[in-house]
Amino acid sequence: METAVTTLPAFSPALPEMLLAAGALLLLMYGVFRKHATARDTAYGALALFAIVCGVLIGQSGGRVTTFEGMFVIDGFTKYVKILVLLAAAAAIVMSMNFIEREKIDRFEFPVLIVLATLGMFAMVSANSLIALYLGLELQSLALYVIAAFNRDSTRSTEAGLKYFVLGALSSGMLLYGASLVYGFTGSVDFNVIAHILEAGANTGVIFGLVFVLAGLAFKISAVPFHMWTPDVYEGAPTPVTAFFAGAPKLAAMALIINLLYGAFPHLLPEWQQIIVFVSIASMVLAAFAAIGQNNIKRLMAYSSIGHMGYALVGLAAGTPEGLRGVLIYMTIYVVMNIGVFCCILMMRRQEGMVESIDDLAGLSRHRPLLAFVFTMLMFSLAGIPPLAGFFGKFYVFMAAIEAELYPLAVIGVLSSVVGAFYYLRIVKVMYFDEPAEAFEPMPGELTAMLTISGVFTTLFFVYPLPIVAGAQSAVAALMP
Amino acid sequence: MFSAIVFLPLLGFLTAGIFGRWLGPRGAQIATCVPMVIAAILAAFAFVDVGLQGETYRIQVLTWINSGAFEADWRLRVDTLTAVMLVVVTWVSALVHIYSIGYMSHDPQQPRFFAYLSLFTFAMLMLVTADNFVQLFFGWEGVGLASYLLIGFWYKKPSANAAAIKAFVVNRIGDFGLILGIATLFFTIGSVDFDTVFKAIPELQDKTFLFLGYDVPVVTTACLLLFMGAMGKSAQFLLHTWLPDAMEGPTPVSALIHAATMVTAGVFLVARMSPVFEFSPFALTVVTIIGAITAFFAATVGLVQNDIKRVIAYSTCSQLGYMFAALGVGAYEPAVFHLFTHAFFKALLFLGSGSVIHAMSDEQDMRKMGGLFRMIPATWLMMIIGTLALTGFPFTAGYFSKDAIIEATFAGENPAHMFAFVMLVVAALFTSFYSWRLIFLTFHGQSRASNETLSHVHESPMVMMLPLVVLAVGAVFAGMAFSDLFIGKAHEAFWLSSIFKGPDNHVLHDMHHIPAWAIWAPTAMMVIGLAVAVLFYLVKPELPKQLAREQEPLYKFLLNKWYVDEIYDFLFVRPAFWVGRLLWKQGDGRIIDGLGPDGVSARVLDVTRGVVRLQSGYLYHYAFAMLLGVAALATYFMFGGAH
Amino acid sequence: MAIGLGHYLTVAAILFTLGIFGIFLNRKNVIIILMSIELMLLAVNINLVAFSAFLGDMVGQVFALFVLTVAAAEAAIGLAILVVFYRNRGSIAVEDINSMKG
Amino acid sequence: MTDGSILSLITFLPLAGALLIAFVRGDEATVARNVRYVALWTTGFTFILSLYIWWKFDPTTADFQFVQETEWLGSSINYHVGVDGISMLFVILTTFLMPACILASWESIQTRVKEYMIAFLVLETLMIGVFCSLDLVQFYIFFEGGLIPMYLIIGVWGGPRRIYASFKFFLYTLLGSLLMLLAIMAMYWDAGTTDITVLLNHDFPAGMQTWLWLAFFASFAVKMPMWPVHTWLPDAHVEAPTAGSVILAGILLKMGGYGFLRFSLPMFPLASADFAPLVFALSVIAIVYTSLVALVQEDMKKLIAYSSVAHMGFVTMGIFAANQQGVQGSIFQMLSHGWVSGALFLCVGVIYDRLHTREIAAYGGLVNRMPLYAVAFLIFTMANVGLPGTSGFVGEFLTLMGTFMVNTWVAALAATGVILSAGYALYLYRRVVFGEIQRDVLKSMKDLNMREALTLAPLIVTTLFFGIYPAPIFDITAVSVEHLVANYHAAVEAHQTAMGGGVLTHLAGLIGIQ
Amino acid sequence: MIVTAIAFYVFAAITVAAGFMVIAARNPVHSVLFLILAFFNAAALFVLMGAEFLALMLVVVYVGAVAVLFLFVVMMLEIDLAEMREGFLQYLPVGGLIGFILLVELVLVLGAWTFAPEAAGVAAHPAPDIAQVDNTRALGQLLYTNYVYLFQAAGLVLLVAMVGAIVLTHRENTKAKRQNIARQVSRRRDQAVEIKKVDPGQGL
Repeated sequence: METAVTTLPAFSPALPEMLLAAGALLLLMYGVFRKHATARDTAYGALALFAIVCGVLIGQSGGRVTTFEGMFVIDGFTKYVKILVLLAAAAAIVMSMNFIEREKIDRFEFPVLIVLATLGMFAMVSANSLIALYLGLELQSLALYVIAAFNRDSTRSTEAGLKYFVLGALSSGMLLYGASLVYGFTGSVDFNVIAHILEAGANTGVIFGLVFVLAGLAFKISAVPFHMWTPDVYEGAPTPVTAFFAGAPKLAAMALIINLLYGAFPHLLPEWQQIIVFVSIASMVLAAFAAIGQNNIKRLMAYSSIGHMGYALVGLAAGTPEGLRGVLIYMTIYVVMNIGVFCCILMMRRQEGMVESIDDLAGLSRHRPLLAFVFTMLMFSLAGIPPLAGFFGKFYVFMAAIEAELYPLAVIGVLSSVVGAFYYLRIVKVMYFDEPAEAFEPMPGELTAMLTISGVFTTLFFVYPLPIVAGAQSAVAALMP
Repeated sequence: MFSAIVFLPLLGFLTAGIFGRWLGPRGAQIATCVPMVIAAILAAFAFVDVGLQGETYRIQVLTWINSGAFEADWRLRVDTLTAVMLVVVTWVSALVHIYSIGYMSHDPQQPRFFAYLSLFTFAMLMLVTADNFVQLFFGWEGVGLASYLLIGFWYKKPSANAAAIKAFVVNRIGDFGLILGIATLFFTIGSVDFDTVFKAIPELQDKTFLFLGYDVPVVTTACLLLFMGAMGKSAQFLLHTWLPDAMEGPTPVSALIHAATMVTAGVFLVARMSPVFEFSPFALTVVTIIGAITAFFAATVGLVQNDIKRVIAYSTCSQLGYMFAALGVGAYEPAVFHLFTHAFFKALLFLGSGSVIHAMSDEQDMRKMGGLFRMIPATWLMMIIGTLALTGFPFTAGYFSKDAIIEATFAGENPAHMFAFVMLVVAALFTSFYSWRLIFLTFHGQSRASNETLSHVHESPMVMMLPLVVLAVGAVFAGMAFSDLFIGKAHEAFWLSSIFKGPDNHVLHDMHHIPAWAIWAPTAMMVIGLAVAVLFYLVKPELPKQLAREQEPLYKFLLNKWYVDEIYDFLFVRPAFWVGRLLWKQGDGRIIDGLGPDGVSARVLDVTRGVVRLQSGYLYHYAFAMLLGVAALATYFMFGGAH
Repeated sequence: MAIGLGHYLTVAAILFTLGIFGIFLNRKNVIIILMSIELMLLAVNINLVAFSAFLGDMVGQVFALFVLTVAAAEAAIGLAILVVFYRNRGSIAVEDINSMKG
Repeated sequence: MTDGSILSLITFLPLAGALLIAFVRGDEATVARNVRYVALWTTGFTFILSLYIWWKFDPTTADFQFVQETEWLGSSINYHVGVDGISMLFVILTTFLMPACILASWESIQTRVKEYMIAFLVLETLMIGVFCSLDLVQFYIFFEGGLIPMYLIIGVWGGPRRIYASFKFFLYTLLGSLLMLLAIMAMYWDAGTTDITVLLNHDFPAGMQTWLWLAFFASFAVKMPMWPVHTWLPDAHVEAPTAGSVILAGILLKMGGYGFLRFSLPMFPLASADFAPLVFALSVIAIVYTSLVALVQEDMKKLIAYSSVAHMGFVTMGIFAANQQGVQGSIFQMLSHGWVSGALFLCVGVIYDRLHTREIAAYGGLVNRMPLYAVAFLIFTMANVGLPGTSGFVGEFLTLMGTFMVNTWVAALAATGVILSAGYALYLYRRVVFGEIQRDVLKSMKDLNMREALTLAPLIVTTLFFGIYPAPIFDITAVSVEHLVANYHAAVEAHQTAMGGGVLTHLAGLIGIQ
Repeated sequence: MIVTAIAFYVFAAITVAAGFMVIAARNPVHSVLFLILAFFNAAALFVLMGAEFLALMLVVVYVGAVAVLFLFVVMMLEIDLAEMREGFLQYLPVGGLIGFILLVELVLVLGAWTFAPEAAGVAAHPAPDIAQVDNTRALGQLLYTNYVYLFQAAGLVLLVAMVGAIVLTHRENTKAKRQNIARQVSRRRDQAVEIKKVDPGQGL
């Protein structure tokens, strides 16, 4: 027994992750050893890295492969989500480039931290064991804590970091505690084994564990009542960071939840369905109401994202392939819309600096009609008004809910989306109906480009929605054959 | 030919209406009067052709509303009844057109006026030539529109505008019944075509249907509803209020619409519907009662009115009551006959009074007239002729037709016939009195007008007098000339199938066999009335005032037209506005919006405030919320959450 | 009286609860909160090790090892953020961390 | 039926026009002028093109024509267009009213002309799409998408309370339609498709029909609008710019009625039969209630808006009478109300452009200065009152006839609307047009100019033409409506036989008398 | 057996008590010290359970590094000790109740732990006999082979922590004095010295 005989695990499935890790280290080196390295340098490096990784990802086959003792899994689903995560992370980097230069927080570590967070998300998406789940989550979270406080000379930014950290740590404590219970009551940390053991049924211990784990994960997607950090952090963090928060981590956490629930707890569907329904309703309703009271657009977007997670969870609650497909489509559309919205928020810059109040948008349609138009379309899309992309997201998740006969959930969902439409409308109102305020500064080219892409996607999604629908469909097929 | 009669006025209307501003007054006069006169001449031929030769025509013009079983086409139906109406309408209309050339000569808006007149004539002709209920309704409403426009012709006068609306709305109340009546027939018979309906009615005699939750006989219901329409149009008691007000319109309008033609549409309707009404004795009784009451009521009011046109208007109302009373007892022919003669003498009276008003520089109050007969003798003569005819002076037109009606009510067999007889006889007395009162107040005694007015008094021009003369001839001789045809021996050959009478209806026969006192009663009343009028207004002019003082409540009651307007105002008009405002401010504003959108949004904001306060900014609250969430979920699963 | 798994788990549960208490009952000092988090992680570790021991499975201990690692990293980040916050705000009183709310 | 893509062409042509407008460049005046012409030509051409489908339409069949189908969302949710006798005329109505709207906005809209015209053209595409859609999801998208441009039109170019009105309009309608969306999904899961042609022949379980019906009702009742969810309409109308009101009253309201005809009645016949009394009650209340409210309005547009609610009461009543007269009458009433109320709003717009107030008390005696206007206004007022000879009469009368056969109470109460409509409409006309000119500003009012006359003239012609000769419309709708009514009764009777009578016996008994 | 039990109860009691004092102590320095105490006792509990390596780690890493770090920060930030612990009890009833409920539930559920029959034999890596492979070696064997993925991941976590801590707290210190040899060498007298003429009795 002196020599443990082990075979080398297959590394190739984790090629994207390894590339990311290596890339992150390289970028770090570059930044450290090159004098006066700027964030823009490492940002371009990170983007190039993302492009390579994306290429590798696309090259991967969609079949299900597990490695590292089954702790790491790739399949069509993880591939789909990872590409999206990359997209969102890349967008955040692009958004940050101009911003951090102007805000005088130009540090080369920023893109590196985003790359590392992305790596964490990849690990989350591919996690197939509780430990892998936890490490991925922490890798991501720690990076996020730091970039939330990245503007370290700003009280609000550091406060955001602090709040995010404290509550995040609390949530990962809960998650861990839950994980330990699950481990203790099933004897394994491997999702597949857990699922196998739970086939016979579960005792309250496992369910408790599940509750705690889900609480920890719900925190990451900022679902009510674990959402409280969201508005404060969104408001306080630098805007590109907020944009990042609203996109990629949510996506990864959502994928993680899906992975966990369908990988480890498919047999506890009746139980976790109740949790998801509760959380979903609470998120939709609370966000709809709370957002109305906001005047800071980033805060508003925070509540908006809470609400959107609620809607996405509707699909998850259905517990069907259609539901999962709905979640994926929803998240895809949500991420793209979000990029657009934050581009718009980023261009709210006057001579004296960034402004964040909704009232500052007044009369935008006069100064910048095109921008206002795109912003408007994004708002209507977020509200879920057809024929814009946001509608289709809602359409698919509610469709699944109806199929699963979760009528009360669906009805509450649509009611809260009416209330929610109010605050989106209010932004449109400010832009179009109110008397013009002072004009904004011109917009950096890269933002315009991204906004254009997002706007075109949002507006014209209805023309040819099939690729995304089909893509989500096949991704789900990997998870729920 | 028939199409020409109907559509020539339309042509006139369109020409004058569209090109009026280029044609100018003279052009518009020509554009409308010429087609009208041609139509009138053609109508005379038509009368000969249809009425005397006994032909009946149905002329398809265009399809109209065609939905499933519901088929209503534009189709002209010309039988004797129509032919009579054609003559009345076209002739009176033509005369009024001509008269208006003079009467309206100072008005700047003549093209519009003539266009309206022609429009009215067209609509009236559509009404009388209708072959189905819907077309009838078209004409019915069309004349209503024309009436509305003409009453409100002097749109600067608020009173005229009010009167116009009133006329239209009150008519609409009648139409409400008419529509439901049509619906009832369509519902039960499945057609709105006259012939189909008439054929089907006998089988429906005992049928009932569920109407407003009650099981009611079909025919009676239909009749009563249709009659409601007739009441509105013919200003019968309860729906009469618009007619006196309608005198706000120019006088030729009053003559044409509110005396000779439109208001008789109700009579025409019931006559046309004789195949239906004959099967509902109950409905006929109602018609009698309403007619009799109207005749009496309007006459009483007419006694004390001071506006020259209003007196005649009430008189019209009263005479229409006569006609309905006759219809009610099954004496359709006398009713139509009276309609026919009445058109002449009432138009004459109106146009005559128009002449007076014209002479008096638009003064209408009889208290400010008097002694005019020397100044405008021709008009005086015309008015006398008209009055004689109206009061039923022997051998004038009214004598034949009106007395025939009174006789018919006596001879009638429905339960209300004696009631009607008494009322009508009394009304005859009143008629005589107020008619002569009008003459005396206007033309005799001392003049009470200002000198300035008097200095302008002049006889009307030829173009106005000519129609008067023609009408006067009619008023004198129409009765004599046509009584045989209409109600005499030839009547069956004349009316043919255009008026249907049940096998038990012998009233036209019986009326020739009633006691002599009944025959002479109306004439006697006429004389008494005349005598009293002479006493009151020629011999002892102070007597009326004295009487008014002694009988003040009664006088006021009559002067204020039985307070019907006031009652309606109190019961319907004001409440409608009040309820409208209530529903608007309270119903829509406070309840629906208050509980609905506004209330909900206010509640949403309340909730928002609460939720926002939850987001306190303190870490420990946030952590507590998370703990709460976990604890709640855990507790839930602890106790029965897991199935 | 044998010491069973339950005993350890109870200790862990109490510690965990204490940790949570420390977070939301604490009114004054963020460092205490960080320490409370450490307490929670300690509780988790006790749990894991206990399960590991009683299941006879090494995975629990491996897990606990990683938890320790991450907890150290977390503490580092937490203290770093705390320090920069203190530099800006001049206080680490919990009551003072509320410039953003609503 | 080889004209496969004609409907798509008509639907998206305005969108192409909007795109073209988006690329118009230059200084403000030039842009405004060019944009107006582009919009006018686009709408005009669309109208002419749409006449082609009228010309080619085969009225002898109840089938859908000019059908086109392409894959779209997958899972048998496809892009599918086509028209039948019920929907075709609404397409024409839309294309017909649009040029009038553009003309009406010619001078009254001076700010942001480009955006305005784009909004209108996009709206046109969406409206046409609603009537052409043969797929429920697609229908919903068009149905709901119209909210966006309309919201902007009211909000940007509206009156002083435009924000309140636009929000109310948007949220109210959104609420209703979202419930419908859920029902659409439920239908999808029951029938496996959202193809309307398939769903028309699909029997939904009786219990399910009730819920589906209610959900659809929530949407259409708000859109119609029916009492008591009508309060958004007066606000929206009052604040919207003239052309907005025209579209709102002329077409958007019709979507509700169209929805009832296309979905509620044929797809949920049992529920429709069960709920008919409810609809009747609401219709009657709408007619009487809103007529009374209209009587006391002080704002012209509000008055007309309330009268629209009343007229829509006739429509719903007729539809749920579910017989040939009722349904055909309803369709006619909707079309007629489309151009009549549209024209009335145009009339209000004409004087609003001159005086910038809609308060009735601010006017009076207009006929003195504006005789042409008075005539036009009179014609439309009379059509609004339902005077025979105008198109307003035909529909109203037929719906009354149809309803009388089903429920005499309803018909009788609704017929009081005949009286009340005369009351409020003429009262309005009197206060605005008749009387002496009291105020000095009114003395300088100019009569209709060429453009305004040109806008109103086609509407006058249409109003009178279809009042006198409505056969073209009835010819087109007859077969489709027959088919609809027959299927409806067959379904109701089949259910009744299966259930052995019940709630519906009474109703069917009434129809049986006929 | 009884020794184990006594040991357990002693260590467990001290752990819990120390844990309580961490959150209850007025002085944060005391809190840190109590935390260290808790760690020590927990380490003892680990030993009781046979996890020697982990016990060691707890002492080395936590007591040696983390807790000291805490102490360091506490001292550095000079927190005003006077106003600690006000309002602590204000929220205690509700919060305490909820926490207590949760605790009771946890204990109830955990107390019901049974060795799930399905779980038998699923242990991925059964603990080897302590006589043959000691705990540290067993862990090491697993860590660097089967769990290499996690090991690498943990490394990245630490990297992030390091980068993060530096990014946040490291500053280019402009006040610190540094040598610039070139400048020192090239320094001339006239740059360094200024001669002023001072009149006697006047002062500068």
